[in-house]
Amino acid sequence: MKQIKGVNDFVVKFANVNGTGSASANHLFAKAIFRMGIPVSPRNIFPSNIQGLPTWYEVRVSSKGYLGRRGGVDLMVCVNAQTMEQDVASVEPGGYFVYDSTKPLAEHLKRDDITYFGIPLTEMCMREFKEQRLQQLLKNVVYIGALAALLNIRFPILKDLLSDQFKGKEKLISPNVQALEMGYQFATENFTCPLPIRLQQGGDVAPHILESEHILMNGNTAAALGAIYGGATVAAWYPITPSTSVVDAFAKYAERMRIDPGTGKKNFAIIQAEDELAAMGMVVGAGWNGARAFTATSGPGLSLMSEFLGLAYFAEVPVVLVDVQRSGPSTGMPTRSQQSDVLAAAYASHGDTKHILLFPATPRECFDMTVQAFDLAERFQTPVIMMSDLDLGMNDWMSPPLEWDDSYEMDRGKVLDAKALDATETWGRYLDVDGDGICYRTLPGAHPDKGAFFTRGSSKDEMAVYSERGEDYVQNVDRLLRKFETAKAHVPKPKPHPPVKVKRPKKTGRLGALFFGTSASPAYEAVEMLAEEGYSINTLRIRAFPFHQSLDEFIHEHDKIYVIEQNRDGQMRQLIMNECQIGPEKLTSVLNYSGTPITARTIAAQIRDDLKAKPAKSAKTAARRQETA
Amino acid sequence: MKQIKGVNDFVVKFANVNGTGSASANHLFAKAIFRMGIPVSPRNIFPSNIQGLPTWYEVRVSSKGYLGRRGGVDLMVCVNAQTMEQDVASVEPGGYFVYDSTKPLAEHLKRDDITYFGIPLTEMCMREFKEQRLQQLLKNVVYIGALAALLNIRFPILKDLLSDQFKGKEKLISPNVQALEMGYQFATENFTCPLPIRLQQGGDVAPHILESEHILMNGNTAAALGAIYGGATVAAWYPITPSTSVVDAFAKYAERMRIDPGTGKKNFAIIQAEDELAAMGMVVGAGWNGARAFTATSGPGLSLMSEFLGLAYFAEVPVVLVDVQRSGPSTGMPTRSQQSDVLAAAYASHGDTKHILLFPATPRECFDMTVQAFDLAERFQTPVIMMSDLDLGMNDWMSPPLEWDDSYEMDRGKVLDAKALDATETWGRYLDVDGDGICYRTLPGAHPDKGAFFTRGSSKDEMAVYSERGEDYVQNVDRLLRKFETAKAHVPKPKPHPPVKVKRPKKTGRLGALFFGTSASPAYEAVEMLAEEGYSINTLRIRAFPFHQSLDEFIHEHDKIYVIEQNRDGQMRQLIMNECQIGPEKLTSVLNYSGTPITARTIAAQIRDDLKAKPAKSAKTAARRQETA
Amino acid sequence: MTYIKPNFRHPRLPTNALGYTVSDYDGAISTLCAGCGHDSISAAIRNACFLSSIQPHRIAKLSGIGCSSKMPTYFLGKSHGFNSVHGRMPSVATGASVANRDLKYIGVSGDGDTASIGMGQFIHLIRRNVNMTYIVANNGCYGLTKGQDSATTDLGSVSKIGYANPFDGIDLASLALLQGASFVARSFSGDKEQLEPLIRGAMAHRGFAFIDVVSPCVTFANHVGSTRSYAATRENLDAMPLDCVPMREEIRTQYEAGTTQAVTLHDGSVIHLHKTGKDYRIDDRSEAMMALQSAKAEGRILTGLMFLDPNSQDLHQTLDLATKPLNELSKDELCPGSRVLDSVNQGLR
Amino acid sequence: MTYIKPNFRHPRLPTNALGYTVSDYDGAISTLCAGCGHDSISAAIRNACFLSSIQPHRIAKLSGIGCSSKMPTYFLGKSHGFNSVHGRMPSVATGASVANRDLKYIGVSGDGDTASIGMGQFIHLIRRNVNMTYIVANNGCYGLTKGQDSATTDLGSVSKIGYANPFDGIDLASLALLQGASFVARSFSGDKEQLEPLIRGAMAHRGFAFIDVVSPCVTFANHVGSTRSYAATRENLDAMPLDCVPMREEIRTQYEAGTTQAVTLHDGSVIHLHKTGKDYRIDDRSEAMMALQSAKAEGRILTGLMFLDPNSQDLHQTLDLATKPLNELSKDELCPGSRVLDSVNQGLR
Ligand SMILES: Cc1ncc(C[n+]2csc(CCOP(=O)(O)OP(=O)(O)O)c2C)c(N)n1
Ligand SMILES: Cc1ncc(C[n+]2csc(CCOP(=O)(O)OP(=O)(O)O)c2C)c(N)n1
Ligand code: SF4
Ligand code: SF4
Ligand SMILES: [Mg+2]
Ligand SMILES: [Mg+2]
Repeated sequence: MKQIKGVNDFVVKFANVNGTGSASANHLFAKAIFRMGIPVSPRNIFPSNIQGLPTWYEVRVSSKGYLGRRGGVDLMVCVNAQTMEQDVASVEPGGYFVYDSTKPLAEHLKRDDITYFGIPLTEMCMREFKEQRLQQLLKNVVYIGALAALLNIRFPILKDLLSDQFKGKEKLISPNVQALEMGYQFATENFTCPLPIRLQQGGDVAPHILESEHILMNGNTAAALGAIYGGATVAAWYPITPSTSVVDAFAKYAERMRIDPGTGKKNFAIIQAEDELAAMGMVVGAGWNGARAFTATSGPGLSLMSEFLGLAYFAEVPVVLVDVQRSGPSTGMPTRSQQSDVLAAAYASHGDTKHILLFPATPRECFDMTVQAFDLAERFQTPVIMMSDLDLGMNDWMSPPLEWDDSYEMDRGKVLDAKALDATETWGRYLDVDGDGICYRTLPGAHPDKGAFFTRGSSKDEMAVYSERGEDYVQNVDRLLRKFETAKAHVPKPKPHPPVKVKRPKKTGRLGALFFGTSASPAYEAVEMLAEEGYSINTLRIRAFPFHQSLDEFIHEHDKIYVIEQNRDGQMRQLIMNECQIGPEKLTSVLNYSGTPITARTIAAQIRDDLKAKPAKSAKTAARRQETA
Repeated sequence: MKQIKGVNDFVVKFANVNGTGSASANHLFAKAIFRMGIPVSPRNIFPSNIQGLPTWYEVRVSSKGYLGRRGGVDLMVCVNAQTMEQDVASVEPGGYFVYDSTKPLAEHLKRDDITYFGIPLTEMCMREFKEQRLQQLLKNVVYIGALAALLNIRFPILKDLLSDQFKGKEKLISPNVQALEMGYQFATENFTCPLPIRLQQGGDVAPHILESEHILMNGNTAAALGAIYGGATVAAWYPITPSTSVVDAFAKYAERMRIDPGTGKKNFAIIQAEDELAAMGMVVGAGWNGARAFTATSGPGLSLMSEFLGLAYFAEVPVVLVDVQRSGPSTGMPTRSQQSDVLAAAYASHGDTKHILLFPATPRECFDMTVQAFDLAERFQTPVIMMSDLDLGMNDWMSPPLEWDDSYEMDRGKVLDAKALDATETWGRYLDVDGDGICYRTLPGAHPDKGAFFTRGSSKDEMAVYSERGEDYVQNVDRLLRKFETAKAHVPKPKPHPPVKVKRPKKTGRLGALFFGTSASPAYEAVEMLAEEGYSINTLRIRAFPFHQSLDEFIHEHDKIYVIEQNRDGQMRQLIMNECQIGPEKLTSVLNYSGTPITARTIAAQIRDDLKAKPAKSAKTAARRQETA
Repeated sequence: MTYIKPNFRHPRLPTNALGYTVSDYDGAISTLCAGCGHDSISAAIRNACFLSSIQPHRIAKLSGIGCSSKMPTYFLGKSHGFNSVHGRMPSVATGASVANRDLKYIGVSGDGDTASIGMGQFIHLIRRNVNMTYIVANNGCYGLTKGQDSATTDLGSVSKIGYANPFDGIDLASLALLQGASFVARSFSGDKEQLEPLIRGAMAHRGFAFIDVVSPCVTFANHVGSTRSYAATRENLDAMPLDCVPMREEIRTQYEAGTTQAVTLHDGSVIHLHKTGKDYRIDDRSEAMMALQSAKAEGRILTGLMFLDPNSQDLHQTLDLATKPLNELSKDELCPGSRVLDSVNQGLR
Repeated sequence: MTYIKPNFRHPRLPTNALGYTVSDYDGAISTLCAGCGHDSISAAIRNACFLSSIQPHRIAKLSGIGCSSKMPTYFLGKSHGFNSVHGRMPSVATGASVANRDLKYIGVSGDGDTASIGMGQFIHLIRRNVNMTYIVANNGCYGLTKGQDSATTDLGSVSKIGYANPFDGIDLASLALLQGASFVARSFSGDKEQLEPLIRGAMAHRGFAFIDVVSPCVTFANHVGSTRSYAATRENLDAMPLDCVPMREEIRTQYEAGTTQAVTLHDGSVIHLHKTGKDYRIDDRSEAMMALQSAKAEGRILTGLMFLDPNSQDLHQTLDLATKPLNELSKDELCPGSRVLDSVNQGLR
C-alpha cells in the first residue's frame, strides 16, 4: 500500500467528544508545531452544545505557509465512537488512522488503503491515574505524546508548553507530562516512528514566515486589542457565539492596561446589555456623547440592531460594530463559519441606508482595522462594521506580530469644542461647510450657550431644526451620499497580490479573482495550484466597502472574474454589481457555504470546471463542489 | 393677464392647519367631484403631529383619468397664515388664489400673474355661529361652498354628502349646509363664477372610467378587506403611521363580517402587540399553528421584524406582512411617502435570505394581492410582504369596484392532516418529495403519533432532526433556493401596457420604462406626454418579486430602460441587476424621494433631459428634478 | 421521527387513563451536560403529563434559545415543538394560542431567555393571561454561551471566572405576581415531589401559569460561591409541599383535617397544599408577595405554589373568541362572499 | 440655534444663583395640542432646573418617540438633546451616562414608549441604577398615533372610539419599586406645586430617579370614561405635598415640628415631605408598595415621593469608573503604546 509522504506538509484531524478537555490538548499539539517554526493552522470545528457531542480539531501543516484549509485528511486521530465511521471514511487513501484500541476496531471500520495505529488510551489512563476526571482529560494528552513520536515533535517544546499552560496549578504538570511520556513511549515501542509524513524543524519553510517573528492568535483577541489601542472606552454587548470572546478579551486586556494609575479605577466601561438592541443603543448613546464605543455580535444580533443602525446612519452618530459572522439564516449553525451577512450589513435598516464595512483577513488586520474603524466612525459620523467570521475570530492563526506606531493620533473627526465654537460665526449641525458631505458636530456640555442642538432620527434642515420640507430632506440625504463617496478614499484599499508565474500558460483571456476575509488564504493557494496547470489568474483582495475605484479598474482590466466567497447567494458579487455598475456576465461566483471554511481544493475545482465548460462566461455560479467536512 | 383654462382638468390645493377639521371638508370637495362622475385624485399631505402644524390637501381633476400627481397648482385655497408665502409662490402663472380676507393680504404676497379671491371666512363664521368649535370647523365648509360656485360643483351632491357624513348627528347638518350656502352665495355675489377652470358633469371623460362604476377608497381599507376575504383570522400589530388604518379597517369589517352567527362570538383575533418584534412573533406562532395571520407596519417596524422574518424563512412558516412604506431612513418623515424599503424587505435578516414581495398599484390590487398573499404564504411556507406605501394606503383612489369570485378556494398549501398522514409511508418535514422545493408540513395536534416534529431556526436534516452536517445544511438551503425559483411562476406577472401611438417618432433606439406601485399612474401619464414629443416608450409594471421571466425578456427587447421609483438609491434597479443578471448600462434610474408622491412632470423631465444629454446610455441616474411640494 | 426514542412498549408497563405508558411521553435523548438540572425538569414534565393523562399530541411545546430552550426536544416526542428565537417565545406562544384554543401549551425558557432579552415579552404575556404553562429553568447564568451572569443572578453570587455579580437579581416570581399572573409558583429541579404536582396543576389551570424552577448548571454555576448550585439551593430551600388531583380522578389519599388547604381549579382538578407554618392564603397576592420578599431578604428560597386565581379571565375570553379554533374555520365561515362585497362597493361611491 | 426662542433678557427678570433667568431654560415653542399635559411637564422641568440653579448646558435630554418624547425640544434650549427611537431611550441614556459621568441626564418618555415597546429596557435601566431622572408623561394612550390604548391604560377605561380596555394597566411606579429603583415618585402634570420639587429632588438624587406623571391627552383621552382625563385625575388625586431645598441653599421656610419628614440627598439637598396621614416612612419599599397597591385598589391616584434611598450605588460606582469622564480621556490615558504591545506579542509565541 502506498503511504502518504510529506515533510512539514500534511493535515491532521482529531475527532473528539466536546466537554472532555480535548481542545486544550489539541491546541498543545498545534502550538508545539508552531514553536518548531513550522507553518501551522489549527481549526476547531465544534458543536453548538456544551458537553457530549462530536467535535473536531483540524491541524494543517504547510511548509509553503498556506493557512487556509487544504481539504482532505492525512492523519486522523479518532477518540469518538459516535463518529468513527465517517472519520475513517474521511481519511485520504494512503493515510493514517489513530484510535483508542481499548475496544477492538469493528470490522466494517477497516480499510485496506490506510494504516491503523491502535493505542489503548482508556485502558492506559485507567491504569495510571486514579481521579476519574484526570482519566478522561489525560487520554487526550496521551495521544499527543504518541503523535510526538509518530510525527517527530520536539518533546521539550511540549513540556515547556505544559508548564506555561499550568502556571499556578503546578501540581497538574507532572501527571500531564507523565501522560505525554506514556503516549510517546507506547508509540516508539509499537510503531515505526516517525511516519512518512512528519515534521522537521528547520526544514524548507516559506521564507516570509521564517523571517518575521510570527505569533499565533485568533482574530477576536486581535480585535479586542485593536479596541484597546483604538481608544475604545465603552463596550456594550450581548453574548453570542462566535463574537463573545471579543469582549472577553477586551475585558481581560482592559483590566491590565486601562486602570487609572492614581486611583486604581477603570478608564473603561463594559456593560453586558439585556439584548442586542440595547447593546447597540448604548453604543449609540456613548458615541453621541463623544466616547469611542463598540459592540460585537453575530448574525441574529445584526438583525436586531438594524433599527439602531439606521438611526446612527441618519442621525450621524459614530458607532463601531464587530460582526463575527456565523452560518445563517436565523439561528442557522451557531458554531459554523460563513461570510453571509454582507448584504444585511451593507444595507442594514429600512429606507435608503449604506454602511461602511471593513473585511479583515488576518488577526493582524483585525487589530489594525478595529483601530481604523474608530477613526472612520468618528471621521464620517456613521456606523462602521467590521466583518470578521468564526473561522478568523475563534481560530488561532499564524500572523506577523502586531505593530504599533506610537506617533498615532486618534482622528476624532470634525468636532467643535468651546473654543472652536466661539471662533465660529454661524454654525449649523448639518451645514456641509467643506463640501465633503461631513458636517461639524458638537458634544453635550461643551459650551454654555453655543452648539446645543437636537439629535434625531427624523428629517431636519441644515440647522438641525425638525423639517418635513422636501427640499430639506433631499438636500440632507444627498449629502449623506456625498459623504459616502468621500469615504471611498479613506477606507482600506483593496490589495493586489504579485501575479503568480505560469510556465505554459493556457489561452483563457485575462482572468481575475476577487475575495475577502477568510477566503483569501485558500484563494491564493488555489490560484497557485491553477498556475501549475497553466491558468494565470490575477487577484485582488477586497478590504472595505464602499469600494475603492481600483476595484472598478481591476474588473475592467479582466475578461472574466471569479468572486470567491462563503455564502449561498454570492452577496459580495451582488454588492459589486450594485455599487460598481458592473454587468453580471463578467462576475462568476465561486462559493462554499457548508459552514466549514472554504478549501483551496474547492476553489480550484470550481474554477477549473468552469473554465473547462465552455462557454462559461456568464454563468452566475461555477459548478458547486461543496467541501462539507 | 392670461388665466389658466380647463374643463375637468386642473389641480386644486388646500393649505390648512392640522387639527382644525379641514381634512373632512376637503374630502367633501373631492368626493363631490367624484360623485359628478369626473376623475379626481385627492392627496392628504399632513405633518407628523396632531394639532397646529401646516397640512395640505391636493386635489387633481383629470378628464383623461390620470390619478397620479401632475405637479403644480392651478387654484390654491390658503387658510394657513404660516405657509401663505410659499403657497402663493406655488401657484402656476395664470392661476387662482383663495384666502381668508378677514385680515387684508400683505403686500409682499401679491403677484400680478395670478387672480386673488378674498373671502372673510373668520369674520363670516364669527358672525353666523356662536360655538367656538363650530366657528373654526365651518370656516372650511364655507370655502367649499365658495368653490362650488367658482368651479361649478353640483350643490345637491354636496348636501347629500353632508347628510351621509352626519348620519346619527343630524343636528350638525343644518349649520354645515348653512356654511356651504354662505360660501356659495358670497362667491356668486362677489366673483364672476364659474372660473375658466371648472367642472362639467358629463363633459368628455376617459371612457374606461365612465364605463365601470368606480369606487373611491384607500389602499389600507382595501388591504384590510383582502385580509377578511383571504380568510385571515389573526391580526397582530403595533401602531405606526401609515399602516395603522390597515388594522383599524380590518377590525371594523371583522366586527361586521366575522361574528359567529350562533354564539355572537368572534371568528377573528386582533392583538395590539407591545412592539413589532412581538407582532411578528405572534404572526409566526399563529402561522405555525395553521391560522392565516398577518401584521401591518412601516419602515421602523420592518427593521425590528427582520430577525423573525429570517426565522420564518428558514423554519418555513407562512407569514403575511403589509409594509405601508413611508420616508426613511430611521424615523425619517413618518407622514411622507416613499418606496424605499424594497431592498430591506427583499433581503430582510442576516444570512442568505430572500422574501416574496408584492407591489400593488391600486386599492383594487391591495385587495386582490392581500388575498393572494395568504395563498402564496401557505403554498410556499414563507413570508410574503406586500409593499404598499403611504400615498396608496392613506389616500382615496378612484378605482374600479372590488370583485369577488365566489368559487375561490383558499390554497392552504401542502399540509398533511391525520388521514393523509395515515396514508403516507415515510414522511419527513423537509423531504422535497415533489422536486419543487416545497415540502409537506403538519399542524400541531393533527395526529396521535404521526407527523410530530420540531420546528427550529437552526439547521436540520430532511427529517427535521437538528444537524450540523454540512451536507444537510447545503441540501436544505439549496432547496430553499429551488422553492424560490418555483415561486416565480406563481406570483403576479408583470403587466405590459398597450403601447402609446407616437406621431412623428424620434430616433432613440428601443426605449422601455419599468415601475411599480404608486409610480405607475404618473409613469403612464409621463409616457403619454413624451409620446406627444415623439418619444416612444414601452412600459412594464412590476408586480412581484421574485421576478417573472417576462421581465428579463422585456429588458432584453429594449436598448435603454428607465426604472422609475421613489427612493434615493434606485433600489428596484439594484434588485433587478442582482436577480436578473442585467448589466447596469441598460438601466437608468428615474427617481423622486422628496416624500411627496412623484409627478408625471418630474418623470417626463428626467427622461427628456436624459435623452437629450448624449451619450446617456450608462448614466445611472437621469438628471434629478425633485418635485418637493 | 427518527429523533424520538423507539419506544418498545413493555407489556407490564403501567398505563394512564388514556392507555398511554410513560414512555409515550418520552422525547429524544438529551444532549445536555450530565447532571444538568434541566433534564430533571424534562422528566418532571413528562411524568406530569403522563400522570394527568393528557394526550401528548394535543400539547404544543414552545421555547426560545438556550440550553433550557433545547429541553422540549427531550420530552413529549409525540408533540409538535417550536424552538423559536432568543427571548421571543412569549409572542410566538401568544399567536399559537389564539390560532388554536384547544391545544395545551407548554413554554420552556431560561433566565437569560426570559429575564434578559425576553423581559418585555414576558411581562406582556402575563398581562394578556395567555392560557399556557410557562416554565423558566432558572440557573442564574447563560449556560449555552458558557456561563455569563444573567439578570436573575443573585447579588454577590460568584461566577465561574470568579467575579461577584454587582447587580441585584430579578425575582421572576415576584414580578409575575405584581403583573397579575393567575398562577405563580417556584420550585427546584431537584424536588420531583413538588415539581410534578405543580406542573400538573399548571397544565390544568386556565390562564397563564408560571413556574420559576431553580435548575442548577453543573458546568458553569455549580461551584462554591454560586447561589444556584445544588448545594446552595438545597441548603436554603423552604419547600411548601403539595399534591394535584386532576379532574375526573377521585381523591385517593386522605388528608388529616386542617393539615391541607384545597383549591379547585377551573377544570375540576384539585390542588392540596400541605400546611407548613410558612404558608398563607393562596388567593392573596400581597401575602404571596410578602412571603417571597421576606424569604428573599433572609436569603431563603421559598418554593411551592405562591398564588392562584382559578377563575381568571384568559386571553381567549378577553378576545371573546368563538369556541371553534380559528385555524379550523372553513372558507364559508371566513369569507363573506361577493354579495357582501357589492354592498361594500356601494358604500364607497 | 434658530429653533431656540430668541430670549430677550428683561432687566428686571429674577436670576438664580448662576445668574440665569428662567428664560435661559426655555426651549422651542411647543407643537403639542393646546392644553396637552405634556406642556405643563416641560414647564415644570424648566422651572425646576432654574430654581435648582443647574447649568443648562450641563444637562443632556433624551427621549424616545411619541408626543411625550417631543417634549425635550420644548425646554432647555441650551442643552443637547437626543430624540432616539421608540422605546429604546433607556439604552441610549445608559451609554451616554457612562460616556460622561459629569453631566446630568433627563429622560422623557411616554407610557407607550416605556410600558409597551420599552418595557424590557426600562426594567434593565432600573436594575443598573443609571444616574438620571426618568419622567414618564403618562396619558394612558398612544397620543401621536391617535389614541390607541397603551399598556398603562386602566382596566375598563373607555377609549375615544368607545371601547373599554379589557387588560389591566401596568403600574410603572410599583414596577420601579419592585425592581429596586432608588427614587420613585408619581405626580400629576396639573400639580405644579408637587411636580417641581419632585423634579428638583430627582435631579439632585444620585442614581435612577423615576417620576410617573399623569399627563392628560386632551385630544384622545380627556373625555368622560377615560380614567386619565383632567377631571377624573383631579377627582381621584391623593397628593402628598413636599418641598425640595437644593444643596448650598439655606432653608427659608420654617416647618412646624412633626409636620414634615426631612430626607437629605446625597448631594446635600433636603426634601421635606409634609405629613398628610396617608404617608409613611420614605425609605421602606414594602410600605411604599402597600400604599400604591391599596390606593390602586380604591381607584385613587396617590402622588408624591413614594420611596427614596439617598445612598444607593449608581452605575458609575458599580462599574468603578475613573472620576475623569471617559469621553475626555486622552490618547496617553487610553493607548498602552508599542512597548506593551511587544510584550503582548511575546505572550503569543
Ligand atoms: C438574538 C440572540 N442573541 C444571543 C444569542 C446567544 N445565546 C444563545 S442562548 C443564550 C443565553 C441562554 O441563557 P438562558 O436563557 O439562561 O439558558 P441556559 O443556557 O442558561 O439554560 C444566548 C445569549 C442568540 N442565540 N440569539
Ligand atoms: C418602532 C416604532 N414603532 C411604532 C412607532 C409609531 N409610534 C410613534 S409614537 C408611538 C406611541 C406613542 O405613545 P406614548 O409613548 O404614550 O407617547 P404619547 O404620544 O402618548 O405622549 C408609536 C406607536 C414608531 N415611531 N416606531
Ligand atoms: S451548560 Fe449548564 S445549563 Fe447548559 S446543559 Fe450544561 S449544565 Fe445544563
Ligand atoms: S395628541 Fe394628546 S398627547 Fe399628543 S400632543 Fe395632543 S394632547 Fe398631547
Ligand atoms: Mg440560564
Ligand atoms: Mg402616551
